Parts: sequence; structure tokens; C-alpha cells
Amino acid sequence: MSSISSTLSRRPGIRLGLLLAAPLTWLVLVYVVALAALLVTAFWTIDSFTNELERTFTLDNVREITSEALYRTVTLRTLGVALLVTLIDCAIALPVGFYMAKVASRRSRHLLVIAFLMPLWASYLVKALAWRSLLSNGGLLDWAGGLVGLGTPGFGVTAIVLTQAYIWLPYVILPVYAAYERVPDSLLDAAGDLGARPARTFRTVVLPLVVPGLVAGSIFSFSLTMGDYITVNIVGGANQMLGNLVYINSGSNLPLAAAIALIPIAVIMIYLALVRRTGALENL
Amino acid sequence: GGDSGSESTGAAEKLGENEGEVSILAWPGYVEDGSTDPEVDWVSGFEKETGCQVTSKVYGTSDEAFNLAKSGEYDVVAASGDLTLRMIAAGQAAEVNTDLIPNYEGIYDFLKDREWNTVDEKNYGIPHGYGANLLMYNTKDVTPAPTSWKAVFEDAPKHKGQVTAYDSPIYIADAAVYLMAHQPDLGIENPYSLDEKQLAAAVDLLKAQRTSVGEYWSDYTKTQASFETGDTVVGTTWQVIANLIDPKKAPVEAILPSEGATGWNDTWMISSKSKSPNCAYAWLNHISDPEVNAQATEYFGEAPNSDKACEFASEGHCETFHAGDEEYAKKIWFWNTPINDCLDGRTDVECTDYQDWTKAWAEIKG
Amino acid sequence: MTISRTTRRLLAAVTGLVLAVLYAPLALVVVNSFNTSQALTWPPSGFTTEWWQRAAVNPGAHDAIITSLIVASCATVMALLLGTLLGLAMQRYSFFGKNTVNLLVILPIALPGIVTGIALSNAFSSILGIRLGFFTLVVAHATFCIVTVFNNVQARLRRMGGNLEEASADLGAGMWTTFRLVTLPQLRSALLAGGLLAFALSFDEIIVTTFAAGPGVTTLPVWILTNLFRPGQAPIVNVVAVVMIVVSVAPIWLAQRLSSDPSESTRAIH
Amino acid sequence: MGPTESPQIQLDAVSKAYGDVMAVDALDLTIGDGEFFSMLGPSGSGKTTVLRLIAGFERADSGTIRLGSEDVTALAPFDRDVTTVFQDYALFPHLNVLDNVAYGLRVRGVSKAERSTRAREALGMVRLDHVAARKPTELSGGQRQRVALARAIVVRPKVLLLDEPLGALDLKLREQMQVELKQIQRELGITFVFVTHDQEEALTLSDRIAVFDSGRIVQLGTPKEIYESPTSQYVADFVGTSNVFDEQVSKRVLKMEGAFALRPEKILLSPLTASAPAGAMTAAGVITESIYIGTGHRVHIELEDGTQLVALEQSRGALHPDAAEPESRGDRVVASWSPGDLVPLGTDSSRAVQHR
Amino acid sequence: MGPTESPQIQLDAVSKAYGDVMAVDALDLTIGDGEFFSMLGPSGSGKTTVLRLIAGFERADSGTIRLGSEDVTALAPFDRDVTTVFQDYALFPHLNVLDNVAYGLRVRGVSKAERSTRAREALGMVRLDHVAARKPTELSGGQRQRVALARAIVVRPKVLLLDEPLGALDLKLREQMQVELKQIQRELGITFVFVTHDQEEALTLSDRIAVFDSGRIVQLGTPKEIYESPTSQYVADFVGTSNVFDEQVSKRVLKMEGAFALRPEKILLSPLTASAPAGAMTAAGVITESIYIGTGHRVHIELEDGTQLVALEQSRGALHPDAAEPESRGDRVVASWSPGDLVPLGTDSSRAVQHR
Ligand SMILES: Nc1ncnc2c1ncn2[C@@H]1O[C@H](COP(=O)(O)OP(=O)(O)OP(=O)(O)O)[C@@H](O)[C@H]1O
Ligand SMILES: Nc1ncnc2c1ncn2[C@@H]1O[C@H](COP(=O)(O)OP(=O)(O)OP(=O)(O)O)[C@@H](O)[C@H]1O
Ligand SMILES: NCCCCNCCCN
Ligand SMILES: [Mg+2]
Ligand SMILES: [Mg+2]
Repeated sequence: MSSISSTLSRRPGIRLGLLLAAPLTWLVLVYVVALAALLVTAFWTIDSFTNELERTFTLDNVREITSEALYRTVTLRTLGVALLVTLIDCAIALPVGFYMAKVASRRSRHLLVIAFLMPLWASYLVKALAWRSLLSNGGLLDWAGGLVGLGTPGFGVTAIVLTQAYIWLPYVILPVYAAYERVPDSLLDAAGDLGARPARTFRTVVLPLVVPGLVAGSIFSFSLTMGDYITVNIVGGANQMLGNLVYINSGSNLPLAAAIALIPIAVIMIYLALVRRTGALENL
Repeated sequence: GGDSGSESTGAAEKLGENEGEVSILAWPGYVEDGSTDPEVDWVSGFEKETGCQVTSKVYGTSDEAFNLAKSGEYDVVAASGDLTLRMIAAGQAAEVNTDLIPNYEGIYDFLKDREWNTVDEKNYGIPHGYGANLLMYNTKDVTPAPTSWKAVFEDAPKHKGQVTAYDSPIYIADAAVYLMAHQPDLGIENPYSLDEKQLAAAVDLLKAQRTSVGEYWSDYTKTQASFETGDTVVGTTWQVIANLIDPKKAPVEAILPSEGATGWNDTWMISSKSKSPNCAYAWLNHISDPEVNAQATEYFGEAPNSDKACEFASEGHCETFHAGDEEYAKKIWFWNTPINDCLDGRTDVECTDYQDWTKAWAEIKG
Repeated sequence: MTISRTTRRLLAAVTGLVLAVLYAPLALVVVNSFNTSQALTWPPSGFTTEWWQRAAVNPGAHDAIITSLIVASCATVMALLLGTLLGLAMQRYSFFGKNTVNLLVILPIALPGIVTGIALSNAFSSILGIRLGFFTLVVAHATFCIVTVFNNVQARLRRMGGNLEEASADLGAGMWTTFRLVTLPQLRSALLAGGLLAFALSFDEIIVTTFAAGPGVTTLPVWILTNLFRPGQAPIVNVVAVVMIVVSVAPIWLAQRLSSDPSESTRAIH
Repeated sequence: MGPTESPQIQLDAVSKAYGDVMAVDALDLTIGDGEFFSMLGPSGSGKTTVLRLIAGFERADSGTIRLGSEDVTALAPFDRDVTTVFQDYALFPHLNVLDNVAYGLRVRGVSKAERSTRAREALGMVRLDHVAARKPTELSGGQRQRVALARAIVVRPKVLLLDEPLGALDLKLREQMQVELKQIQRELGITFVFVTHDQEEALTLSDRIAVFDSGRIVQLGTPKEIYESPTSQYVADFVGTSNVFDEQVSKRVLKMEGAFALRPEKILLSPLTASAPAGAMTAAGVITESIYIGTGHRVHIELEDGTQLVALEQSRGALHPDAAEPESRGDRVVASWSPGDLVPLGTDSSRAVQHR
Repeated sequence: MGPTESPQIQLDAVSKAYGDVMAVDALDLTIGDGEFFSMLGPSGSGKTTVLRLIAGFERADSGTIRLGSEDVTALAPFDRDVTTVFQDYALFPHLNVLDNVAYGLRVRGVSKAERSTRAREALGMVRLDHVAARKPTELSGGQRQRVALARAIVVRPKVLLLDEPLGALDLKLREQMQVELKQIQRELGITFVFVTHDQEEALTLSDRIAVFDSGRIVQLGTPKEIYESPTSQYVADFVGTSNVFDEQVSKRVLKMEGAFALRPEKILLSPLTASAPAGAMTAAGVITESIYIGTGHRVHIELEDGTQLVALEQSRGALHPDAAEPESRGDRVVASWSPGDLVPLGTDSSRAVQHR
């Protein structure tokens, strides 16, 4: 062992190679190849009779998704829902994370973290179904909302937004909480000391420092919402999102499905590129 | 044409030794081995009897099934009519020699040699259960009691947001059935055989309907619940759903409207790539066994495939589901796969195929 | 920061409210697991323990839970291995293409599950010619789980610095000994946190699973989904969900306990 | 600049407990306008807590705190005309140096142009104009320290609190910063309340020093008073090096009642042969250690009765009348000192310094 | 213990660059067996890098490193008979104190029983037997420092490297640890290579000192050589306080050619009226600042030509012949010194200390 160690210690390149070999092989062989193959498929077509792939280059699918109104509508709807979900979750995570990290006692902090972690283990499907039940005519929301003069929004885009915001909330709260934790208390003291009132301190000192955590959380809420079609089926009423379009085409027309998938891929890539500089990618 | 990519040139002539395993792709509730409910098991006996170990996978939509079947990992596929012809066209399905299946004999004649299980007089599978896509309505909210599909088309705006429809491209055929009766000048002969103009008319009708649709459904718990809660008051259904609904929560009625209806008759098919054809044949025979067939179709909620099966079914089951009622069956346009060659025999036009329908369906939903 | 009592109360109230909203649907699931109605409607039609009894003897649910546990465990182990290796490489070395590798780890979680799902299933069956099944499922899950381990490991290594490892080498420990006696114990709670999240992600994954699992591999989410298509199974699903929530308390509690290990805090005790 | 003439800070019977620990125990303290006031004491003695009470980060359990003529006991930090230089600097990592310094002006609503001018001015005072655009992480420790100082003085507070601001700097830099701090304090005329572990620093910079022990002030006075006339062994020990003779040793060596302290530099070492100066107290011993310290030697002597003594032999220019070669290890010497250099210690002389 | 008799560490033309920065620049260095060797220099001057090269954490770009008679240039840290006390201690947080100390024995395969005995022995040396079962987080800074020391010495290395081991301790504790370090080094006879920022510490502890600047050694010698005979302004400035007369000032004030350093303690201050001692050099000026430092006053004088001078007026016992009252600010005085106290500086005298 020692002689291997001695040799290796002289060869950082080999050390790095040994560390990277397995994970990189995995990621490249499994993921990059699969993704690349899918992207290539977007430029193929399918024999409508035998349903066999025809491996000849065509822009038909891409043309179709860029020209047909359907894809524009659904893309905008999906983007809108994903953004709304992300906004709602961030808006909730900001005060809650702050309370957990900076106001609650050390003891209750632990309990709160546990409380926000536990719902992650309740099946996503079960939660979506519970929301279906909540939102339905005469459901809990209708019943409770009736008391304050509000009904249920029923099944539809609003329901999708609410349900998704609910399901992904813990994924946003946890990184935001962690980001608050990393803000030293002395910075808050310093701001107050220099005359900033709490609201001001929050806006000018705390908020900029939790942005990476917020962005990390938003990657979860945004991309998980972008790709979901099951929640949409359960509470979305008659609506569909990009995930549904990819899904229904994935069986009968993989090239078209792949072409549609280009949309969320592009959106996410742009999003990642935009947030890269915030350092959020290290906070997932 | 069973030649593209197909490995078997013809049906098996005789059976050999069972291979010891068989993998089956089916709708939920078709291959129950007691794991969902210990009472519900028609697999264990088969395994013991034949020595064929069963592995099964369930699918949610015909499209999903098609994709899975392509992998060639399944010996047997339970396919609805919107899938069968695609399987056959893609060379995924093997021709089935019904002579090797003793239970085939007792199966209702009106299910045999139909367009969704037989091509060029070659059988590609064994008919399983069947049923109709009925019109269901809440008797309190929908008055007077409808007798026509008009309730979900022209009259749908009366119940805006409370109309439901089956969530699949094949639902376009329901619109075609309606148009066949109400717009004869479109010349629709077979709801699964639509040229571009006819499809466009159906799409328009469905787009209009879309504005009143509260939600589309594809699993029955969902539609059961939404009728019970009142989220939905009218729409397509299956008999089994109507039976499940608690009348105290929602008084519903399910009818076969005057225009007739679409329906399904699923087919047990054998993969052209099957490595266990003998076990596959054994399964096809087993599932057509009257007792087993009764058990399976009753569990899923559809009519069994033979009169003999009705002897094993519970009291009233065959009546409720109109099993063997040929007149009733005649009103049903069983699911079929739209393909370019018009199924109604027209040769002057090219018909729209399932892919076109899939696109149209996405567009309808918007 | 000096926060007024009103603000504190307000924040506490908001947090309480959010928790209430978070748990209300779960409470509903509990209630529905005792509801005589099968269709999850409100208000409950009556009280019954039938579903609990049926769930108790439901071999499908049991098998699905076991399958999910096995799949999630395997995926987590793979993710732990790969994520740790990658974390060590990324935190301790600088090399060309580091940013690309970083993006590469994040992509599987950031891209929608449906994209990952069809890409992988297509690659497995059409390109690599591997039969979909348990193996492909674990590979698919591990792929998007790597990132949680990776991020935790990287953060910990960053905080830990190279100092402890140097101290170990300095005292005569070879590389493997240093890893075993120093690095690994330091990573323990990071691995636990990352592994737990990976486990949860895999355990709950439905979309990727739908595409990457072969016949005969029924994970819990798949079982739940298919049971929605079987008559009268919905309440049993609720029972299973309730059990899962309750059972999950243990690992989460454990993880919290371990991560509050005093070695985490660098504060000296005076 | 006496404290009572125009008190700037006044603490009356202020207490603060954390759980069982009395961090600050019924403290009375008056600090004058423009004073450079230092708090000296071992770790855990409550210095930081006093600072945080004055700044308003902690609320006193009892007692009142006044700044100028105003009772600020219940005011929030942002309502007190006091700023702090934190030990870890607490610079805002997302703001550049200029924006860090301008922060206090910004929250006061000073116009952008003016705050930029004033912040640059403050940066000029700490000679950091050239790093205005950098982020705090791009600065060295000494530079960060000065940014923190500039940020605190730019708002012209009446009182500046400094919590071991030089603790993290290396010796050379620290000496340099000490000079700068003193200069800035003189220029601005602001009251400085300065916390340090380092007695030398406290002696050098302060107008007055309070020595803390367990949340109380055990001695308060000018540096000279503290150093030359410690009232307890605790203070004698903590501030500088002392030879402390407890009652028993006093009896043996000094033939006197009571406890006494004697600073090493007050001791004269001479060869056994030399005659003792008139009026001197003497003790013979052997040199056990002679450590070169640049400006002289620190010489450890073991007296005949076993008592350990430390003497400081200062090296001096050739012109000095007594610039002699130092003794070395093993030499036998006579240590002598004037009785007037003995400092009588108070009653709690038995209490030694404890690091908590 | 001269270095050349039995060299324990030998660096020949060792260089190490980080990018453009030559951290260590063609360094030759020989350290003797059992020597207490210190490296002194401003931040960034390459001290840590030299230590890391000796320990094996960094690979030299060129040159060779020997330990004893063995060329270790290419060996990994674990193959070198050298241990390190890290500045931040680098104690293993997951192991208790005993296991931390026993770690080096454990990886050498020493049996459990024996390593426990030996670790306890080492803990005894640093007087920490009573905390053996604690985790490092439960220790004070000084205790941690001692655990780090025990961990490093328990394996009986030939060489112990210490990188500012006392930097994080407060003054009192630091003085205490200095004494202990020296004692342990004497007892074990191990070669100590000690890095510090603190010139006083270096002077007090070392057999020899190397003063670093930009990756090179600018002066190497005994503490006395370094302090009393700096060869450059850089060294004169960095080690202790110096009055440096550059060539122009020398001409004006000293009427001599070349650059000179003069230690503050060598200067005698007397009233204008007093007559200068025979052979003294004198300069009249006014006191601009007189800072009390406990053991005396640091007096700043501005000479008539504007030159600044610092003198140290040491306070002394009443017995000392010249124990006079110190002058105070504004007084006009004559500063005088013996020409023999002037230290001529080398050619690079213009180079001042720069903190990088
Ligand atoms: N937030 C707190 N919670 C609990 N105890 C505290 C807290 N802050 C301080 N203490 C305790 O109060 C006492 C005084 O602490 P304080 O920080 O004022 O001491 P200090 O003199 O500044 O020490 P140091 O020189 O180490 O900074 C100590 O016993 C300390 O442990
Ligand atoms: N890992 C590194 N990468 C790049 N530059 C480095 C690295 N380590 C040291 N340097 C540079 O090498 C030079 C010498 O650094 P070194 O740490 O040896 O100085 P030092 O004398 O120990 O300083 P200090 O007193 O601050 O510890 C400095 O300019 C430093 O910035
Ligand atoms: N791209 C794959 C994303 C997987 C995330 N699954 C989340 C499941 C819900 N917990
Ligand atoms: Mg403090
Ligand atoms: Mg260093």
C-alpha cells in the first residue's frame, strides 16, 4: 500500500485520473450519450406505418414545434406555471428560512428542519392526489374556503400551480435555510450598528447573501415543474404542459417527442447559464 | 403486411415444450397474481399448471404499451384496438394459430375475425373482454335525461367545466360517431377511418367541446371521484365506473346513446420476437378459459368473451355488462387503429393515421 | 439583528401557517386511509380500518416497498461512490473542463424527469441493447442522485480544507490510510445528508422509473400509479403513504442527530 | 478629558446573564467624551458583552445605559449613535470596499454623490483609496481591518466600539495599526471603547484601562496606575510580568507583612562581590535562565530559599553609565531593589488569573 | 550544535514558484541536528513554503532537499521522518485527544496498548493527561496547541516543523507556551524549525534565525547577530524597532558616509542644559510623543532638521543610578549615543519591509 501511495503521491495526474475515471465514464456513457442520442433523434423521423425510426436528417419536427401555435401556447403555459411555482416557493421560503435560521431557538431549529424534511417522504403521487381531493368540489378547500367566502379554484392551471408549489416547497426551503445559516450574525449586527433598520438590513445585506440558496432552490422548483406531467393529469383539469406533450408522443413518435423535449432542455440550459454566476450550482 | 421486421413467416403449426417463463404486458387488472389482493389471482394456478413463470408489467396508455412492446421484451401483449393494428403493421405481432387454443372455440363469434384482431384473414390474437364507452350523467344536474351524445357536444356549454371525456387520441372516434349520425354529408362510414376533411370536422367539434371540459380522464378512480364530488356531471364512462359510484353521493345513469358508441375489445397478442411462444400460447388459452376469463373481466369491469364464462361470473354481471348481447354489441364501434389505408375500404383518399390523431389530440387539448 | 417582537411573532406565524399547509394534505391522507369511500371525497363517508387490514396483507404493496428500498439503496450506494469520487476530484484538483464536469453532474437533476427518462430508456434499449430492468433502473436513478452526494461532499471538503489530510500524511499515513481514517470520517455526515436526499429522490421517483424500469420491477410509486387504475385500491395507497411518512421519521431524525455532531461546530468551549 | 466632566457613556448597575453565567455583573462605568478607554481581561471575563450592551446588540437584564444625556437602555442598535469595529470585521461580502464604507451613509439617506465623497475620504484616512473597488475577500487581513474602521468612522458616531480589532494581525502590522488608531482617534475626537487581550496594546493606547474579571471591573485607572500600582495579584499578574510575593514569601524574603508585587525591570543584579547600595533590599541567588530578548535579557533567578524571581536586564547604549555585560546562566548574583518599588497588593491577592 | 557539524536538514538551490510568484527562490539552507531554527519574515515571504517543502507537501521545482543523509526531494510526506505542528493545529475533530496523539503510532502499526502508553506519555509532557478523553472542540486554544505538539512529538521525528504555532494564542498564553516549547525541545533534542511573524518570539527561542524576504534569506545568524548587527535596513526594520539613517540623513545628522541603524534603547535623552558625555554623538530635538509602555516610555523626537527619532526610556528601579523622571511631550532634549552603537547597513539598505 505504502509503495502505491508513494508512487501516487508523485503523480497527481494519475490520482486525478483515478478519481475521475468512474464518475466521468458513468456520466458520459450513460447520460451524455443518451442525451445526445435523443437530440439527434429530434432530427430524424418515423415511418408512420411501421413506426420504425427513419434515420435521415430532417428539420420537420423542429419546424413543427417552432411553427405550430400549440407548442407556443403550451410552452408559455409551462413557463408561466414553472415561474409562478418558483416565485411562490421563493416567497414562502424567504420568511420561513429566515425564521428557522435566525429567529428560532437552536432546539426548535432542529425540529423545524425535520418538519420540513419529512413531507419529502410522503409519495409525490399521494400528495398530488391529496391535493386533488382538497381542491375538488365540496373538498376541504371548498368547505373551508366557503367559510371565508372563497371557493376552490377547481382543477386547472391554478390547481397545477398550487399543487406543484406545495410539492416542491421543501426542496426550496431547505437550501434557502442553509443559505441563511451561512450568513454570519455579525453581519446583521454590523448593519444594525450602522443604522439600518431590520427591513433595510434584510434587503441590503441578508437578501443578496441568500440569493445563491434561493437560486439553488429555484432550480428544483423550476425544473421539476417544467418536466412534470403527472400532477398535471391529476389536478390540471383539461390542461396540458410540455411534459404531457413529450409523454404522449414518446410512445408513438419519439422524434417529435425529442424535438419537444428540446424546449425544456433549452430553457433549463439558459436558466443554468444565467444563474451560474451566483454560485448557486454548488448549493443544490 | 406482416413482413417488415417480422421474424415469423406464419403461425405456429404445433406446440412444443413450455419454456418455463413468459412475460406479459397488459392493462392493470388483466394479470393479477394475488399481489394486489390475495383473493384476486388467476396467475398462480397457471404457473403451477404449465410451469411457465409469469412476469408482468402494466401500462397506462396504448402509446406507452406500444413503446414498451417494441423493446421485444414481452411475449404476450394485451392490446386494445387502437394498438393492435400498429403492432401488426410494425411487425411486432405474430400470427396466432387459433387451432392451438382449445378455448378459442367458445368465444363469441361477433368478437372473432374483426378488423382489430385479424388482418388479411390472419388472426393476430384472441379476443378478451369488451365494453362500451358509455354516456354517464348526474341525474340531478342533467335534465332532461339525455339520450344522445349531444349532451357532451352541442349541449356541453350548459355544464361548462363539468364535462369530461376520455383522455386519448382515440376519443376522436367518439366525435366521429356523433358526426356520422348528425352530419351525414361528411360521409363518415367508420369512425376509425377519417380522411383529412373528416378528421378536421371531428377536431373542430372536439375543440368546441374543450371549452366546456372540466377535465379529461384516463384512470377510473379519478372520474369516479369527480362524479361523486360533482366536479363532473356528464361525460364518457365505463360501466364499471358507473357501478362503483356511490349513489348517495351522486345519482348517476350510464346509457348507450342513440348514435351508438365506441368501445373496446382487447386482444391477447403474441410478440413476433417472443422467445417463449409455447408459454405464450398456454397463457392465451388460460386467459380464455371461461372461469379465468370471467374472473379477469369481472375484476376489470367488462363483459367476458363467452357465454360459458357467464356461468362463472357473479350474479348479474353478464346482464349489467350486456355480455353476449349481439344487438348491443352491434351499436359499438370497437376501438381500432387508424392507419393510412382507409379501414372503410375507400381507396381514393388516404386516411389519417394514429400519428395524425395524436397530433390532433394534443392540438385539441391546446 | 434586533428584530421586533412583532416581527418575530409574524415570522413564527408564517412558519406555523406554512407548516400547517404542508401537513394539512398529509393529514387528509391519514383521514382518507380510514374513509369508507374509495374515491377520496370530502367529507369522509365513514370510518373503517378495512384498508389498513387489506394493506397489511397486500403482497403487492409489500413487494413494491421492498423493491423501492432495494432500488433506492443501490442507487444511493452508486451515487455515494461516484459522488464522493467526483467531489474529491473537483475539490482537490483543478483541471481543464472542470466547469463542464460540474454542469454535467447537475444536468440529470435539472433537466425534467421526462427528458431524462426517454433519453435513458431510448439509449438503453435502442443504442446499448440492454434489457430494461432492475439494472437500468438503478443506473438511471443513480445518475440523477449523484449530484446530491457530490454537492454535500464538495461543500464539506471545502470547509475541511486540505489540512487534516496533510496532517495525516505528515504523521506517516499513506493515501488510503488517510482516506480511511481521516477523510471518510470527516465526510460522514455529509455523506449521510447527501445519501438521504439521494435515497428520498430515488424512492419517490416515478417519471424516470416509468421509462427505465423493465417488466417485473414494480417500485412503490409505480405500484401506486397502477393501483389508481385498479378498482378500489386508492385507499390502500393512502395507507401505504401514511406508513411511509411515519417510517421516514427515523432516518431523518438520525441524520439530524448525526449532523449536529459537535465536530461540526468549530466553536471552542471556554 | 476626565470621565466625569462630560460623560459620554454611563453604565449604572448593568447586569447581563447568559443562563447561569453572569457575563456582566452589576457594572458601573463612566467613560468621558473623547476618551480612549480600554477593557482588558482574560477570555470570558465579559468585555465583549459590555461592548454589545453599549452597542445595543444585547439588552441588559437590569441597570441603565446612557449615551451622552440620553437613556438608551431600551433602544435598538440602529437608534444609537455608536458604531462598532467587529473582531472578525463583519464586512459585507457582496459589497465592494467603497460600498461597505458608504453603507452607514446609504441607510441614512445620504445622496449617492456625497456618500461616495465621504466614503473615499474615510478610506483616505486609513490609506486605502486604491482598493475602493475590490471585494473584501480580495484584501489582506490588515486591509480588511482598516476597511472596517473606515466603515465605522464614516458616519461620525459619538462613540466607536472596537472588539479586539487588531487580534488577527501580525505583530508588525499591529504596531502600525496601533499608531494609526491613536492618530484617528485624536483627529476625530471620538470616544473609543477598545477591547483587547493584549496588555501592552492597552498600555500604549489608552487614556484609561479597566481590568475585567468575571463580569466585574477589578481595577480602573490610567495605564501607569494599572501597571505601577496594581491593587491585586490578579492585576499585577495580568498586566505585564510581575514577581508576586505572597504573604509567606514576603515574610521569608522581605521580612515584611502582606503581599507585594515587584516588576522585573526594577530589580538590579550585581555580582556577589559588589556591595549593596544604601537602603536596598537584597537577596542572593543563582541564574537559572538568561533569555535574550533584543532590548535586553530576561533573567530567571532562583533565590536561596527556592523562590523564583524574574529580572529584566535592559541593554543600553555604551553611553549609559551602567551599560554592562549581562550575567549568564549559572552565575551567582545578588538581586537588589528599593523598598519603594514594592507594590503592596490588596486583600484578594490570592486570586490568580484564570483563563476560562 | 553548529549546523555544519551534523546537518539535519539541507536545502540546495531549492526553488518553488506558484504561477509567476517565486515563493522560494534558489534557497540554500543548512540546519543542524538539535537546533532550534526560526524563520522570520513578513507575510508572503515564503516561510510556510519552505516548511511545506521540507515536510513534503509541496514538490520543489528545482534543487534538492536532504534530511540527515537521505535525499528526500521526491519523497511523499509519509515517507519523511518529519512532523509538523500546524498553525490551526489541524487536530482530527472526530478523534479524542488520546487518539489524536496516538494517530502517528497507529498508522505505523504500533500495538494498541503501546500506543496508548506512549500517547499518554506525550500528553504528560505537555501536561494534558487530564483531557485525554475529550474531543478537540472541547479544548481551549492553548490546550489544542499542546495536543498538536504532543501528536507531532510522539512519533519521535528527527525534525519538528512548527508554522506559527502560537499565532492564535493571546499574549499571556503565548509567553507561557514559549517557555514550554523551549523546554520540550531541550528535553527531546529534536531539531525544531519554527516559523513566526513575531520577532520577539524568534529572538527569545531560537539558536539561529533566518530573516526572509521574497523567497530568499536576507540574513541568517544568532538572535544577537540579527538584532544587534542587522546587515540591511530591511532586517533592522523588521526585527525590533530601529532608527535607520539612510545615506542622506547620515550625512546631515551623523556627518558620516553610508547608512546606519540605531536601536532606540541605545539613545540617551538629556535636558538641553546637560553636557554631553565624552565621545558621544548628539542631536537636539523636541519630543513629539511619549508613550507609556509599562516597562518604560517610547519617546518620539523630531530633530531640528526634521528627522524622526525613536528612543526607549526604560523605567528602572529606584536603585538604578539613572532612574530619572521621563521627559514629556514638548520638552526640548538632546539625544546622544555612542558611535559604537551605530550599525552600518549593507548595500540593499534602501529596501524597506513590504507586506505582500
Ligand atoms: N451568546 C451567549 N450565550 C451564552 N453565553 C455567552 C454568550 N455570550 C457570552 N457568553 C458567556 O458570557 C461570558 C462573557 O463572555 P464575553 O464574550 O463577554 O467575554 P470576553 O471577555 O469578550 O471574552 P473573549 O476575550 O474570549 O472575547 C462568558 O462566560 C461567555 O461564555
Ligand atoms: N498554493 C498557493 N498558490 C499560489 N500562490 C501561493 C500558494 N501558496 C503560497 N503562495 C504564494 O507564495 C508566496 C509565499 O507564500 P508563503 O505562504 O510561503 O508565505 P509566508 O511567509 O508563509 O507568509 P505568511 O506569513 O502570510 O504565512 C506568497 O506570495 C503566496 O501568495
Ligand atoms: N430529472 C430527474 C429529476 C428527478 C426528480 N424526481 C423528483 C421526485 C419527487 N420527489
Ligand atoms: Mg470577546
Ligand atoms: Mg505562512
